[in-house]
Amino acid sequence: MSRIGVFICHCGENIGRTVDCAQVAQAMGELPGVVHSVDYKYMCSDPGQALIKQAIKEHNLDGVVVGACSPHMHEKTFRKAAAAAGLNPYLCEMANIREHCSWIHEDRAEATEKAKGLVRFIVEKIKYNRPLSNIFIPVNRRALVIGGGIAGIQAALDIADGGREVILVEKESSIGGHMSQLSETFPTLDCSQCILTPRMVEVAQHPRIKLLAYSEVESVDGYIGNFEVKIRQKARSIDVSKCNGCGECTKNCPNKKIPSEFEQGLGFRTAIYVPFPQAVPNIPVLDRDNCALFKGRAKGVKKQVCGKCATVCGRRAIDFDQQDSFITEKVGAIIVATGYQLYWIGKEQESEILHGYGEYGYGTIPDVIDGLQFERLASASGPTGGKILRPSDGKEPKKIVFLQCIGSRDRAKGMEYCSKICCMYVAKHTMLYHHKVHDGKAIVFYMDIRAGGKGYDEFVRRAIEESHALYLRGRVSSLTRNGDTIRVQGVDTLSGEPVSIDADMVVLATAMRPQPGITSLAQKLSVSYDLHGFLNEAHPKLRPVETNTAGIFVAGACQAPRDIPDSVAMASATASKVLGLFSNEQLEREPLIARVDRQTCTGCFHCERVCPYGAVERFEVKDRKGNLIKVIAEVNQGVCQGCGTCQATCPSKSIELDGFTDEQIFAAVNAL
Amino acid sequence: MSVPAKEKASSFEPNIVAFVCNWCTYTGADLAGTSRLNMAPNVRIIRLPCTGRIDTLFILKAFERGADGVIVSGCHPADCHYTAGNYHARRRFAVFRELMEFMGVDPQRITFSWVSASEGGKWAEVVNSTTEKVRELGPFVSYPRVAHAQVK
Amino acid sequence: MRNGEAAMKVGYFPGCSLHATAREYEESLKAIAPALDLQLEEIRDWACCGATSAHSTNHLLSVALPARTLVLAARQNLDRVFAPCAACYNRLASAQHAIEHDKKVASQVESILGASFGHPIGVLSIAQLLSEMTDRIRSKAIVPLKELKVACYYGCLLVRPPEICRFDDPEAPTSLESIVTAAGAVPVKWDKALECCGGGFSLSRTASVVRLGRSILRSAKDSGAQALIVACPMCHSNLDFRQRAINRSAGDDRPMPVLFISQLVGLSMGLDPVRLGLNRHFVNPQPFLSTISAGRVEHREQA
Amino acid sequence: MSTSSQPLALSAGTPHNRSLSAQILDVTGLDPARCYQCGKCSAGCPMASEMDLKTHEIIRLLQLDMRERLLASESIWMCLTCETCTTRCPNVFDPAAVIDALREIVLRENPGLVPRRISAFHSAFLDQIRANGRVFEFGLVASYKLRSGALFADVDSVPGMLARGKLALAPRRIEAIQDIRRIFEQCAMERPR
Ligand SMILES: Cc1cc2nc3c(=O)[nH]c(=O)nc-3n(C[C@H](O)[C@H](O)[C@H](O)COP(=O)(O)OP(=O)(O)OC[C@H]3O[C@@H](n4cnc5c(N)ncnc54)[C@H](O)[C@@H]3O)c2cc1C
Ligand SMILES: Cc1cc2nc3c(=O)[nH]c(=O)nc-3n(C[C@H](O)[C@H](O)[C@H](O)COP(=O)(O)OP(=O)(O)OC[C@H]3O[C@@H](n4cnc5c(N)ncnc54)[C@H](O)[C@@H]3O)c2cc1C
Ligand code: SF4
Ligand code: SF4
Ligand code: SF4
Ligand code: SF4
Ligand code: SF4
Ligand code: SF4
Ligand code: SF4
Ligand code: SF4
Repeated sequence: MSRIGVFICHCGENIGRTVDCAQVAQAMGELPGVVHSVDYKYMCSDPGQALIKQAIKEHNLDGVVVGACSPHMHEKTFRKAAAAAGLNPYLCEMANIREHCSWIHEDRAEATEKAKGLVRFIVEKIKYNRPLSNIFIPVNRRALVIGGGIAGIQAALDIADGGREVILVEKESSIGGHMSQLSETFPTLDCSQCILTPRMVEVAQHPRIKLLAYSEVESVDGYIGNFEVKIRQKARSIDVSKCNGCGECTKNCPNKKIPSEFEQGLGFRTAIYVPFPQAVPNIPVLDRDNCALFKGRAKGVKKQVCGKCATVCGRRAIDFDQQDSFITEKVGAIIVATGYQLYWIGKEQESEILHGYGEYGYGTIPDVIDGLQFERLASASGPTGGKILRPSDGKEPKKIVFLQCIGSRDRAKGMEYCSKICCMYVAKHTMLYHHKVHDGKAIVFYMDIRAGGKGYDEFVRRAIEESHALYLRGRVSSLTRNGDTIRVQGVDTLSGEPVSIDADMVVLATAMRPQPGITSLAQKLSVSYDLHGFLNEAHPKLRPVETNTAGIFVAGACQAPRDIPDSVAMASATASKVLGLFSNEQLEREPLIARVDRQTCTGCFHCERVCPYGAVERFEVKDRKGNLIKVIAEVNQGVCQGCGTCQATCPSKSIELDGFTDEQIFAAVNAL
Repeated sequence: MSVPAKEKASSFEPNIVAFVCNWCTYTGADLAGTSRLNMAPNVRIIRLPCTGRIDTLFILKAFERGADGVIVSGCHPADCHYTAGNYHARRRFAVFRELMEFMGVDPQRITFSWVSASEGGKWAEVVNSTTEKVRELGPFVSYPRVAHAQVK
Repeated sequence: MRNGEAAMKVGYFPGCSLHATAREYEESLKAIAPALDLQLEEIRDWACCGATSAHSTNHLLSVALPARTLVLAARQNLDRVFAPCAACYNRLASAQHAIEHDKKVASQVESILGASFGHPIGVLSIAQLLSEMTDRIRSKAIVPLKELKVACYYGCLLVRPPEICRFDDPEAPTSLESIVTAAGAVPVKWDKALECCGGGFSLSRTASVVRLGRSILRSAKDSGAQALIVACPMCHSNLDFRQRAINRSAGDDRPMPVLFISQLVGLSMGLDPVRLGLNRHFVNPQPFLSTISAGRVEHREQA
Repeated sequence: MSTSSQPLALSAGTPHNRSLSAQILDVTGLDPARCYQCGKCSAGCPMASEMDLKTHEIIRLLQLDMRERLLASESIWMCLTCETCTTRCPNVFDPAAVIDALREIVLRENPGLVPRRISAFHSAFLDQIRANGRVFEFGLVASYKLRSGALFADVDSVPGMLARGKLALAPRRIEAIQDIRRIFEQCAMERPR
């Protein structure tokens, strides 16, 4: 059946010195099915390639084996040459007689024998190669971004500016994420709102961005280029199309003492509210748990309680009976940018591996706050107008103790990882404090100072040398109440001195954790996550913003603790990946993927179980009348990566990996 | 049940087949080549995409076709190019070892190893030590038993 | 630099030790100067630099005392002052540095001295001075030192701190090596060339000096050196005078002759060892002198 | 290295300008906050093995404003001013100068804290200069021994020194000794800033 051509390369002296190439070519020429076998000095050179092309035509070859260097070096070269001569490129293969032979052996006879063996493997294998053609998958050139923090905003804007449509899904009523809560930002100390707000507005106004705030992803189907996403638009109790953001409802809501999430509990909001003045979209949301009307309904009170907001709304936008609604979007790529939450030291932890800190009073000591609360105190638009005041009595604290690594680097009660950004924001906090309270003293307990970024260490040194923050190396043992101060008991391990401080306020740099609910989202997306729920990148170094599921990317603090520069860099990287993906209408892929034999497949789905990519799908075989005959496996061409695990697992040998079929491998082994 | 006879001819040169994954060990072997690490010439490599692709029958087939030893090598456990292929492979090999013994193949004739793309030196070591070990075990002679085992 | 030029005149600040415990240092300097066309003009009526005791107790005093000497030098129309003792050198150079860089101290000192500073004075260590004359040393080296192996010891202050010395590498200096090479000897590589000898603690913390000397001498001996070359009277005293105690504490009886660099240069010129003051050492230099056939000195064993 | 039984209580809002650090900054122009406690100074210090407070610990106590412990420490008197620390500090800090400044503060504020042998040596040495303008070593040794009480240490070396012509028995005084006396008087009067 076969008309195989064999080409043995000398690689100058590289192969020729130890392998008798002519002898190999001659031996191969004697193999059944080989009709042409030659050796040549440099196969990859233009004349070398010409030799192959010419032979293909002259001898009407249906297989080409090049015995030369590693296929990693030149397989593409020779396949291209073969294709140029009209041969299906997948009928050309290489045998490695350089890296795996001439370069590692000295004895010429032995090396020549081995080279013959290696080429023979491939000659036998290629007899069973099939012509294959690249696979094309259509691409839906719209992207979904999940999470509207700075990472999601950046990714959405970059893609939209690149000319593609974006759907941005944010679970809260406004985009902005944590960055909107920050006062000033390291390492430059520019005002967070000032740099963020314009970007938020840009999102709202961008013609190619569809912003779905107060929404969540319900389910995801499909694969790269062809995802189908179901999105739940949560009931805001407001008809978005009617509301003009006048704020009358908010002003008139009598329920004004609800702790504000945005202010981290340091300020209050109404039941119908906009989380912060710069919110995008600037449309209120009605918090049904805290609304008098809904409480009344829950209690079964017949008469309508309150309803003021609806009364004052000139636009009649308020809809107390609004229900969640669902929409479905088709997208080709998904970016996950769901960000983080902070660890809290309280007793009730949702995870068994977390315990909270009894020695720090489980968060019950007044004036022990966390970093985000400090951000709100320091923020000019915050509950104190930017004055640093104690939550308990509104006094200005003259001595603040900052504790780093709370919940981080703590295998006993928190997480073993380093949260990466807290060293920096604590330094920032000491500076902000120093700027605002000149006679105040900031004391920091730290374990290491991790400030590995451009200008970062210099920033921390400035806090120490210019703002005179006193850094004590050590973890604090306990926080206890002492009158209206907090007794901080620690040790400075550098001097070995026990330290006891009566602080007016204590700020905890608590660990960064992934958002709640991230794992269920990850499962919907078939994206893996680590022990803590941070999403896994495909490769920490070489594919840092891709996930193992093709077409799904990660940006920002949902992947690991990240600061703003990192989050934005990742976001732009995902956008460029997505735009790259969208640059063609179709995706072209090598066809070395698995195929199911529908006749023999028994539908046991062992393959489905072992496939690392979830590429095996269920296919219903029906007769002409549409009656279900059986359910068998089918490989999604867009998803399969060609590892072959399914094939080795299939009990009935019904699934085969093209390029590495059983036939091909056995043929090679038989050539032993 | 291990191989009874160990006729060790001093001139015995074992035939060894290596099933390796394309991304880690094959590349590691390439590196051994570019680094010109001299090693025993007894090992011939068959390239597969992933150790997950390695079927136990390949190994039996190799013994049937006259191999005296087999090497199976892929990426380190956490580094699989396909994230989890080598994990499945490992699970399969545990079962496979027992099967081998049952088939009359001394499990010592099979080396399982992890060689990454940067471990050219380790590959040379695996090749040399396996060759040495198999040379000591002598030629694989219980071929008939394997042949009887209705391997394709 | 000044290599090969005609006679060179520099101010000379001997410091207290060169008139007492380190007499041989001055003797050897005076002996080699003519051969090098070097004119040493002593600063008239100089006073002690204040040494460790001044700067440990009173910063102003530690600047004022050497500053007076610098004022005298300027009056004598000298541009450069050579201070053979490394400690004196450090004090004079530090004072000059303070005068140039610390305006406040400078004006305080001017009022204390009742004089104003003239032109800036370059303060030279022996390493700096002789490394400017290596060509001359080479041309005058008539006695073959027979590849004599020597360990050049800088001690702590000869090239440090760098912003004050502004000469040679503070961590891997080579100036002494270039001088001994010019004289025909072979410098060895060793580890302790910059370790402190204990300096002014000779009297007040003798045990520390013995401890520090032990590691210096051991390293020099292990490197195969036949002699240790020093450039400071304090180093010399701590390593020569204290050597018996050091060796005893180390249980090591190999004596290591300790020579001033000027003595080595003198030997290479064929000068009489006695003129170079080699008879004043506590460690007997004779075995070593014999290896280079440099004549005899009468040596008294230490009591 | 802790010796105090009371934990260090960092006083409320101690203004930076009243601390010992501030004093040092004033005298030397060096802000101890600059030091990041890498320990390179101590690592190369020839006296570190004998010091109860190593060089970097001296700077640390300064940062913590632990005045009493620091000023009472013998370590600040053990420094040889070899400048190794200063030459090698990655922060362009100058521990040797800081230690000198600390000594000066002790001498001014509480001279009783200076270890006897050390103060004896410095006094003897400076007396020599004050008296003669130069150091007359025989006189120095004699005076030191009387002050320190280390009467018999090193006496065996005197004959050896004499035999080698290394000890002058009579002091030589410089001509303008009044210059020197004035320097001493005025420097003692000048309060460091
Ligand atoms: C106290 C403190 C101070 C800081 N100071 C600085 C600083 O000075 N400089 C600096 O560079 N960095 C600072 N940071 C870090 C900064 O906050 C983060 O780097 C940045 O906010 C990360 O952005 P992100 O978009 O990844 O995540 P986030 O800001 O957390 O945004 C995530 C968004 O996704 C939404 N979301 C979450 N889950 C879902 C879901 N399932 N569906 C839809 N939407 C979802 C969230 O509601 C949120 O809007 C600080 C952090 C803290 C805690
Ligand atoms: C000892 C060491 C160990 C490391 N270990 C790790 C590790 O384990 N993990 C890790 O993640 N990172 C590690 N790194 C960091 C890693 O090396 C860098 O992150 C990475 O190499 C940076 O890649 P690059 O392309 O930016 O720069 P480079 O690798 O420096 O590449 C720059 C290229 O540009 C070329 N070039 C320069 N100037 C010009 C010009 N004018 N015109 C044209 N070409 C030019 C250079 O020749 C070079 O090829 C390590 C670094 C070091 C020093
Ligand atoms: S094909 Fe490979 S082996 Fe042949 S000359 Fe090119 S590089 Fe060398
Ligand atoms: S009053 Fe009506 S229009 Fe105005 S913000 Fe409220 S819901 Fe919107
Ligand atoms: S119904 Fe009343 S309580 Fe409820 S949101 Fe409207 S105004 Fe507020
Ligand atoms: S960044 Fe700093 S404070 Fe945060 S966990 Fe890491 S070491 Fe601790
Ligand atoms: S393992 Fe084989 S038989 Fe089972 S479902 Fe998959 S292809 Fe079909
Ligand atoms: S070849 Fe690998 S990726 Fe493809 S279907 Fe099989 S197991 Fe899944
Ligand atoms: S070397 Fe400098 S920075 Fe390091 S501990 Fe010493 S003084 Fe501090
Ligand atoms: S100057 Fe003092 S503290 Fe610094 S290394 Fe020398 S002896 Fe140690």
